[in-house]
Amino acid sequence: MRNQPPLSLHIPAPHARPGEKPDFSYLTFPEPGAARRPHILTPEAEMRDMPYSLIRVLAEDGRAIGPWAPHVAPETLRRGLRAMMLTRFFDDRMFAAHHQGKTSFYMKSTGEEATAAAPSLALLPGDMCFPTYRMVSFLMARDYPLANLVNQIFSNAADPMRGRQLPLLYSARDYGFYSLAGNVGSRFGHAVGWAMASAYKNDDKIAMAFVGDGTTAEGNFHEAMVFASVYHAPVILCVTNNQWAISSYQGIAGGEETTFAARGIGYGLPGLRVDGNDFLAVYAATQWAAERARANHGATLIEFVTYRVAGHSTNDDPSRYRPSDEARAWPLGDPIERLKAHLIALGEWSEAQHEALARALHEEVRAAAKAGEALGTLGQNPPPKREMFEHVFKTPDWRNLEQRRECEVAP
Amino acid sequence: MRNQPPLSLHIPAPHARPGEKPDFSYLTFPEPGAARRPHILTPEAEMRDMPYSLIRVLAEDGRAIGPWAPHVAPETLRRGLRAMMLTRFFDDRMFAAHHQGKTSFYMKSTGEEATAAAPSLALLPGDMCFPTYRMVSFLMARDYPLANLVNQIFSNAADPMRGRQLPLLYSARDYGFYSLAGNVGSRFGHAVGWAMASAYKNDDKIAMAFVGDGTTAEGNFHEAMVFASVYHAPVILCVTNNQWAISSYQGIAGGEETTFAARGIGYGLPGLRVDGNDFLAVYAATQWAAERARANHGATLIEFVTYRVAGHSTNDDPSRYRPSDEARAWPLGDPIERLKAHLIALGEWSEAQHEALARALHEEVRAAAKAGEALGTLGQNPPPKREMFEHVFKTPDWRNLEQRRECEVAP
Amino acid sequence: MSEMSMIQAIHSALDVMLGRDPNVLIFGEDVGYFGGVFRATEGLQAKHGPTRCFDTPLSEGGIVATAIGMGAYGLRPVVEIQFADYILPAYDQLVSEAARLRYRSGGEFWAPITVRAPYGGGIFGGQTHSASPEALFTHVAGLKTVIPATPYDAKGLLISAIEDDDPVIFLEPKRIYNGPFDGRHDQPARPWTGQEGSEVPEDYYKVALGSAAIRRQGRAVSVLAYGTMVHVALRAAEESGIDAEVIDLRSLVPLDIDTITASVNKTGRCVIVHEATRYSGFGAELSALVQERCFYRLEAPITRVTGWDTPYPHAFEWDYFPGPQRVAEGLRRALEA
Amino acid sequence: MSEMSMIQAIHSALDVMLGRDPNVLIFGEDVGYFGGVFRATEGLQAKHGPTRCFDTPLSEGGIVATAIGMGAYGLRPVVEIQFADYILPAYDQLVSEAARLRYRSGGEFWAPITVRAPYGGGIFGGQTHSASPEALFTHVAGLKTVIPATPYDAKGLLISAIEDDDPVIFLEPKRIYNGPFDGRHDQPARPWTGQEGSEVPEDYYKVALGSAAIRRQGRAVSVLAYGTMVHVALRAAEESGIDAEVIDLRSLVPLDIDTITASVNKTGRCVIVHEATRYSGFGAELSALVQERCFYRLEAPITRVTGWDTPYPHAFEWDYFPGPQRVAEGLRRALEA
Ligand SMILES: Cc1ncc(C[n+]2csc(CCOP(=O)(O)OP(=O)(O)O)c2C)c(N)n1
Ligand SMILES: Cc1ncc(C[n+]2csc(CCOP(=O)(O)OP(=O)(O)O)c2C)c(N)n1
Ligand SMILES: [Mg+2]
Ligand SMILES: [Mg+2]
Repeated sequence: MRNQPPLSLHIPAPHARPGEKPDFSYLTFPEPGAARRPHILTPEAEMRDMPYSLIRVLAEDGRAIGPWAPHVAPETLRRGLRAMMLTRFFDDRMFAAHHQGKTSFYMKSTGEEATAAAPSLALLPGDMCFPTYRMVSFLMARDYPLANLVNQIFSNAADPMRGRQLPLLYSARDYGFYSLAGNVGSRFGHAVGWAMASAYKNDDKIAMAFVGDGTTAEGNFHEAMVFASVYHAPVILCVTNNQWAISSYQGIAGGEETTFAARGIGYGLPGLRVDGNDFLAVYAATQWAAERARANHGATLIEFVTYRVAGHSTNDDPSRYRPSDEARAWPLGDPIERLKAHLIALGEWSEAQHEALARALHEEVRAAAKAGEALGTLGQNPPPKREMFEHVFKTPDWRNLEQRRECEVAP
Repeated sequence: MRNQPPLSLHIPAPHARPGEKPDFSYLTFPEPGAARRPHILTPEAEMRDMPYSLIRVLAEDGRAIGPWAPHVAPETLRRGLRAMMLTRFFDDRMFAAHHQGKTSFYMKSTGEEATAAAPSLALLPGDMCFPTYRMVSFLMARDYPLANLVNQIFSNAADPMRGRQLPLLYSARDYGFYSLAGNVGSRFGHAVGWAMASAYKNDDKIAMAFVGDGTTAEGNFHEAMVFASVYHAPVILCVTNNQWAISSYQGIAGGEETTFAARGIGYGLPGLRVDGNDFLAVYAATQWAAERARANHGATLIEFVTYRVAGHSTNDDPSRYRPSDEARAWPLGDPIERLKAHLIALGEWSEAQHEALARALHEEVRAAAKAGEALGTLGQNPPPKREMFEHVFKTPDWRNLEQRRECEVAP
Repeated sequence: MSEMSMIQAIHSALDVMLGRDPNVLIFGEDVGYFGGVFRATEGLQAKHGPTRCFDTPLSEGGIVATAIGMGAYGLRPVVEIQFADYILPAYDQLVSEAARLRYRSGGEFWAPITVRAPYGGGIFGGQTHSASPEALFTHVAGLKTVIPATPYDAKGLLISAIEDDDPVIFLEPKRIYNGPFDGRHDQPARPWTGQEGSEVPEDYYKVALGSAAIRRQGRAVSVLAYGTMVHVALRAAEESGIDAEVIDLRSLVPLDIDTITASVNKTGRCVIVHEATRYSGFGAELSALVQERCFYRLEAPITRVTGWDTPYPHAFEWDYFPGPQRVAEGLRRALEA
Repeated sequence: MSEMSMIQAIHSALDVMLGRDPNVLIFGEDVGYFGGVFRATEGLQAKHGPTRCFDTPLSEGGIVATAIGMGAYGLRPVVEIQFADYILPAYDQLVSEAARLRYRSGGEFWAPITVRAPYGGGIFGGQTHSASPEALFTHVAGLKTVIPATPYDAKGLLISAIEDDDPVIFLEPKRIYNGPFDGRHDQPARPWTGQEGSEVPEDYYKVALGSAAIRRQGRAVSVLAYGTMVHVALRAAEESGIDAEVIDLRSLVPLDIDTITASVNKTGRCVIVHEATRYSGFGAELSALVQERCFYRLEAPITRVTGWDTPYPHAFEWDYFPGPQRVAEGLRRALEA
C-alpha cells in the first residue's frame, strides 16, 4: 500500500481565467421541456434524479414547453417583465450614483432578475421571503415604492432604516420581504423558524429563503436544512447558483463535486435544479414547492442555475479573476430577453410596447433618483442623531439615554 | 389552494417509549453478504445506492460472507476481540467507580465497541483518529496503558492531562488518538485539516473522524464535509448512529427522513452504510475508504449503524425515555459475541480460550483500577496547583504567574 | 405560595407561561419527552402538547436561528441551551441577528426570544460544563443578560424575560438549582427549603429586569455579585464579620446602576465577584463604571475576586471557584487599603 | 528598508514567511487567485504555488477548524477572515478548540494558527463591515490578540504571530491600511509615505508580542489606545495642546502592563480609547487594571472614549467613530477633574 504515489492537495481551479476563453463545458443541460415533473406529493425517494436534471420551460423560439410549463396569466408575465426591467434600470442608476459619491455601496443583480421576480409573483400575500442582497426584483414585482429604496441607498432623512443599515440591505415587512443583513446565510434558519411558526399556528403561510452558491458552505445552511427536514417545515430553501462568490467560482463551494440541488438528498428533501434565467421555470418550480409545502409535505431545496453578470459589488472588478467576456458566453441567456420573446410569441407583447415600457421605467427611475437626491445623499441631510440610539432595545436603557445626550452635545 | 387543511407542525416521535414494546421495524436490513462492493476508485455518481444499503459480513452462523469479507489475520481478529472485551470490563469498572465517588463522570460504549476497535486495527501507524467520547476501544486495541486512562479518570497526580480535563476526554498523540473535548462535533473539521496537511506535505497519512448521529446536526459537521469534498482530503468521516442522542432518538436528527450515509451524496462523496456491530464489516469499510483516501481519491462518509446499550453517561437513566428492554431487541446483536462466534467458526478460538481471556482481562482491569486508586481518586492527591496555570500558553504570561502566586497563597 | 427550588421555580415559570400565552413555546436538546437534563421542562410536553415543548436536533445555531424566525412571525420562543458552554455555536445568531434585528430593520422585525442556559461551575463539570460566558453577551448592544440568585427571582425574572420584546440571555446558575451553595464544598449540600427566596407564588408574577436587590445591608464595603456568587459573598461577609453590603445584580443588562453607585458612594469600597475568568470579565465593566461614577468617594482600589485566567480546570474545582475565603480575603484587602 | 503602506507590510510579512517556512500556508475567502478583497495576498498564489495560498469555501467555522487540524499536524496556517464581523461563525472553534487544545491535552497538541481579520470602522461599512470584536477574544484564556498601528509593527508583529506556538487573533485596522487616518474625515486622506512607522525592512524581522510602544511622551495624562485610535489620540493631543503620553498597546494579550502602570503612575491620569462599544469593551479591563494598580496615584477618574452602545450605524459614521474632538474632550475631562 505504501508503494503508491504520495498524497497531494487538490486545489480546485476554474476552467478559464482572464485572458482565456470562457468555458462552460462543465455545465450539461437537458433540453427545455425535457425534465420530468413529479406529482407534488411524490416521496423524496422517488425523486433522486431531479437534482441532476435541469428544469427548463422556455425554448429557443420563446415557446413554453414540457410538463413544467406553468399556467400564468399574461398580465402576471408582464408584471414580471416589468419588474426585471425596472430592476436593471434601477441597478444601473444606483451603481452610477455610487461612482458619484452619493452612496457608500451598491450591488447589482444583473442577469439574475428572474430568480426573485418570479417567486415574488408565485408566492401568496402573507408568505415571507428571506432574501439575499441580489433580490430587489422581488420588491419591484410588488410595487414597493422606489422612493424607499432610494432613500435608504442615500441614507437620507427619509431612509426607512433610519440611517442605521447599509444601502440595499432592505426590510419590507408589508411586502413579505424579511430584513437583510450583511452576513451571508444567517437568515436561512429564520425562514425555517418562521415557517414552523406558521405550521404551529395552523396558519397557511409559507416561507421562501435564498442563499448564494458560495454561502451554502456556511454551517447555518446545514442547520436550516436539518430543521426544515426534521419538522417538515413549510419552507422553500433556495440556492442561487450564479457561478461566483466574489472571486471564487462555484467549484470552491463544491460545485464541481456534485450539484447544489443534490444537497437536498442528504436530508431526505426533494432537490430541484432549475434554469434560473427562465422566468417560467423559476415560477413553476416555486409553485410546485409552494404547493407541496402548503399540503403539509414539508420543505424543498431548489437550485437556480444562473450567472452573475455584474461584478460582486461596487468594490469589485471581475475582470481581475474571470474572462471579461464570460457573461456573454453564458449559455442560458438573459432572463429579460427570454421572457420578452415568450410574451411576443404568445402575442401578448410587442417590440413597440417593450420600448415604450423601457422609456417609462427609465424615467420612473430617473425621477425617483432625483427626488431622493433632493432629499439628500450620503452625508447630506441624514436622519436625526437620536435615531442612532433608538431601537437598540424596544425602550432605550440608561446607557442609550446618557450616550445620546453625550453624543448630541459632542463637538 | 386555500381550501386545503391548515398547516400543522410535525414533531417526530420514536416508535416506542417506556412501557411499550421495542420496535425496530423502521430499520430494514439486507442480508449479510448482500451489499455490493464497488471498486475503490469508482466515481461517486456510480455509488449513490450505497447509502441505502447496509454492508454486512458476518452471517448468523459466524461465517464471513460476500464481497466485503476482508482478509484479516486471525491474530488481528483476536486483538480486536480482546480490545472489545477489555473495553467492556473497563467501562463497567469505571462506571462503578463513579458510583463510589471516585470520579466525577463516566460514559460507556457498550454495544458499540466494534466501531472503534476495528478502525484502530485497520488504520496504519501515523494515521490520526479524531474520536468521540465513546471510543476507548480504539486505545484498547493499541495497548494504550490502562494506568493512563485510570489516572485521568481519577484526576490524580499521574493524570496525563494534569487534572485539567474531564475524565475520559483522553488525548494520546503517540497512539494516533486526537485530543477529545466535551463539545460535540467541533473536531470533525480538524480531521479534515489534518488530512489536508498530510496531502499538502505529500505525506501518506490519513485521518479518520467520528461524530454521533445526534451530532450530525451541528454546523461543523457540514463545514467539515464541504472542505473534505472540495479539497479531496484524505479523510474518513464517520457517523456512529447508535440510535440515541441522550434522550433524543435518531429521528430528531433527521434519521427518519433518510439515512445518515446519504448525507455524503450532497457533497459528491461516497456514503457507505455499515453494520456497526459487525467487526468485519467495520474493518472492511474502513479499509475501503482508507485505500480510496490513500489513492488520492478523497473522502468517504461512513455511517455505522449500532445501538447505545448503556445510558448516555453516569448522569443518565435511559429507562425514562425508552423501553428498558430495547437493547435486548436490537436486531444487530452484540459485536463481541459475533466476533467470538466468527473466530470459533474459523477454528481460531474456543469457549475455553474466551473464558480464560475474560478472566485475565477482568484481573487486568482490577489491578489497574487498584493501582490508580492507590495513587489517588478525585480530590485525593490531585496534580500540583501550578498545573492549573501551565499550558494556557506555551509560556505563562504575567497573569498566569501572578494568579498562580495568588492561588498558591490563597486560604 | 409554596416552597420551590430554583429548578422548580423555573419549571413553574415555563408552565405558567405555556398556560397563559399560546404564542409561548419551548424547545431545545432533550427538553421534550425527557424534560431536560436538569428537569426544567419535566412533564411540560405531556401537559401542554408536543408542539408546545419539543426536542430539537443537536444544533445550537439551528435552535437560535429557528427561534428568531419564530419570533419574527410573532411567537415567543423560549429555548434551552443544554449548558452555557454550548451556546457558542449560536453566538453569531445572537450577536449578528437577534441583537440587531430591530435596529437594522427600522423597527419592522424583532426577536422576542429567551435563551435559557445553565451556567457556572462548582459541579466538577470541567472545561465544558462550567462556563460563565456572561461578558460575551454584555458587550453586545441589543442583548439583555439576566442571572437570578433565588427561586423567587428565577421565576419572576424568567417571566419578565419571556414577555420582554428584546432577546434575553437567561443564565441559570446550575450549582444553586437545588440549594443555595455558598462555596463551602466540604459541608453537606443544603436544599432551598427554608432559605430566603424559596417562597414562590404558584401563579404569574414578574420581577422587573434592571433592578438589583440588596441581599445584605452594610456600611463597610459594597459587594457586587450575581448568581451563585451572591451566596458565596453573603457567606464571606458572615465568616469575616465584615459589614459588607451585598448587592445581587440580577440583570447585567439592563444594569441597576443607581443602586450600585448609591451603595459605593455610601461605603467607599467595592469588591466585585464572579466565576468567569477575570480578564475582560463583566467585573471589568463594573469596576470601570464604579470608578467613573464614584471616584471621589472611593477609599481603596476596587477589588475583583474571580475565576483565574485559565480554562476551567477539572481537578482544581475548589482552587478555581472563588469561594468564601477568597471573597473574604478580597473584603479584607478592600478594607485594609 | 523601503516605504510601505500597512497593507503592503502585511503582504510582505506573508511573502517572507511563505518563503522561509514551508509549513506556512495561507487560506481564506478570495485570498488565492484574486489576492484578497484588501489585496493582502496579491500575487502570493502565483509566486508560491496554489497549495501555499488558496481560496476556501465561504465558511469561517470551516476555515478555522481546518487551520486547527493543520496546526495539530505541524503546519503554521495563516488564515484570513474577510472582515472581523464574520469571525463569529468561527467563534466556537476559537474559544472551545484553539484556545484550549494545549491545555486540555496536557501539552500534546496545540494550535499555532494566526487568524488575520480586517477590523474597525471609519469606512462607511455599516453594521457588518466595521466590527471591533477584540474584547470577545481578550476574555478567552489561551488566545492572544494583537493589533498593529503602523506598517513597521504590522509586519513585525505578524511575523511574530505566525511563529508563535499559540493561537493569535491578528486584527488589522483596515481604515489605516493605506494611510494613518487620524479621524479628520473632512480632510484629504494621507498615504503612509513619509509617516512614522512606514519605513519597513524588506526581510524578516520581528516585533515581540506583549510590548507596548510609547508614541508620544507626555506628563499630563496617559492615553491607552490601539489600532486607528493611536493616530486619533496623537491628533487629539496635538489639537488640544495637552501634554498627553500616547501608548500604543500593540498587543492586548499579552498586555504590556508595566509600560501602562509606569505611565499612569507618572501622569496620574488616564484616558482609554477604542472604537468598540463601551460596555464590557476592552477599555473596561484596562480601566480595572489601571485603578487596581495605580489607585493611589490617580488624580481623576479614568475616562473611556469609545463607540456607543449601539450596533454600528451606517449613516452616523462620524458621530459613532471616536474622533479627535471627542478624544480631546476626554483629555480635558481627565485634566479638569
Ligand atoms: C459570514 C460572511 N462571510 C463573508 C462575507 C463576505 N462576503 C459577502 S458576499 C460574499 C460572497 C457570496 O457569494 P454567494 O453566496 O455565491 O452569493 P452572490 O454574491 O454570488 O450572490 C462574501 C464572501 C459575508 N458577507 N458574510
Ligand atoms: C455543542 C454541544 N452541544 C450539546 C452537548 C451536550 N451533549 C453531550 S452528548 C450529547 C448527545 C450526543 O449524541 P450523539 O451525537 O448521537 O452521540 P452519542 O452520545 O450517541 O454517542 C449532547 C446533546 C455537547 N456536548 N456539545
Ligand atoms: Mg454566487
Ligand atoms: Mg447517538
